[in-house]
Amino acid sequence: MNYNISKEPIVIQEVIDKVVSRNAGAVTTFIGTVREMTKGKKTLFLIYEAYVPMAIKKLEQIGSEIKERWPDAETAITHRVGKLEITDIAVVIAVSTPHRNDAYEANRYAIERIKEIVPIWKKNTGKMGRHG
Amino acid sequence: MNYNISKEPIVIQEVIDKVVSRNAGAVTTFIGTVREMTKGKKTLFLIYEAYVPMAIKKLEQIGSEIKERWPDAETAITHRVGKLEITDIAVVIAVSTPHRNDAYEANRYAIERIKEIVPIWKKNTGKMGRHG
Amino acid sequence: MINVLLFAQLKDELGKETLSIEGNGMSVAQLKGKMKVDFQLEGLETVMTAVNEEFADDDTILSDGDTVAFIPPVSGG
Amino acid sequence: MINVLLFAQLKDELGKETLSIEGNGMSVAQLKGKMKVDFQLEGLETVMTAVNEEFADDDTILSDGDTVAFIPPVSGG
Repeated sequence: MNYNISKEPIVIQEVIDKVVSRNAGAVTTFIGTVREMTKGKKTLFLIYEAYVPMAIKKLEQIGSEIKERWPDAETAITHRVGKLEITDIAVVIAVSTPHRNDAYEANRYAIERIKEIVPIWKKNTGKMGRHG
Repeated sequence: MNYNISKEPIVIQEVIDKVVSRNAGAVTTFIGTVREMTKGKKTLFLIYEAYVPMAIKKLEQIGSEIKERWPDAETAITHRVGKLEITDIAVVIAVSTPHRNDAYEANRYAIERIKEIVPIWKKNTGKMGRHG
Repeated sequence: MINVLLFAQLKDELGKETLSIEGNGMSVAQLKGKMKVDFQLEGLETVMTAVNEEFADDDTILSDGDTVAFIPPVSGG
Repeated sequence: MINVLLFAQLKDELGKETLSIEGNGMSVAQLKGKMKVDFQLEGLETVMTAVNEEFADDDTILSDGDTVAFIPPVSGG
């Protein structure tokens, strides 16, 4: 259950708990939140939609890819779907490794791959220009 | 109060809460934990000691250095002192930025600088070889 | 019958998220062509396709019971 | 008097963490030399020094009331 799509708010600590181990000296997390301003336009809220069973498979695939490149890494990813307000958490990626460089590298690899292969879509229904 | 030396266990969420903002789309955290095995030797526990007032100043300095390089970044760092068991958290670094690359880079900068200039020492009193 | 799933802008464009289409033996490319004609769906040629939850190319041959999902550019994270 | 703080292995070596030393007008280097003679502290030349909580070099001149901390290689994180 390290790879999840959730309709409920994500609890960061729960994702981290999945990767902490006696041999991990480093845990990195990436937390993607809903930002208010993008290129001068204001977001009111976002709706995330996923092809859930395939999205979970693709998150698992990313975990396998990380394991191939960083055999000591443990990974957990939860992505939220549904309506998200400003500062709400869309995704949490936690990676633990014995040494810190790998934890940063593997974490960054995960978010880049999510943006390439995981069938999740962001719909910005509340974007307005500066003057509404 | 974004830069702290703590005798109590660190609550990750509390460190993250200090950097979340409406303009942050990305938060990275680095969590340094006590690892059991290092170079084939077993750690039983560690004692961290700090020159507390200077350590806080140096953490603040790291925050200023990050602000110079990544003006949109918000940083919070808590380092624990005292006796830590395996998997206990020694340090949490949280960095928020509008875009993710900066959040990874600035976070990594912070841990490298901690290991250079912050007067904190780790005493490994419980290290043994494989056969005790 | 082929089960077809639509997401994001394709779902909005068509106004539904699932379809059943006669397509046994068709390639993915042929299915896309048929859907373009039948439903005037724009931009279907450029989206990725998944067959039974794995990415598939346009030459993949479909069988009754397959689930085909059209995957517009993803934007998670 | 100069307040001297010792940490980590230096503290263990000397068996105490604070000292008061006559050192008004001395440089940091001179204080290190004096402590080496008085307490047989090893390796003091190679550690960093902080005066009043800021890193300082060996030429820094000390005044009564200054706090000098000897900082062995740090190992936090």
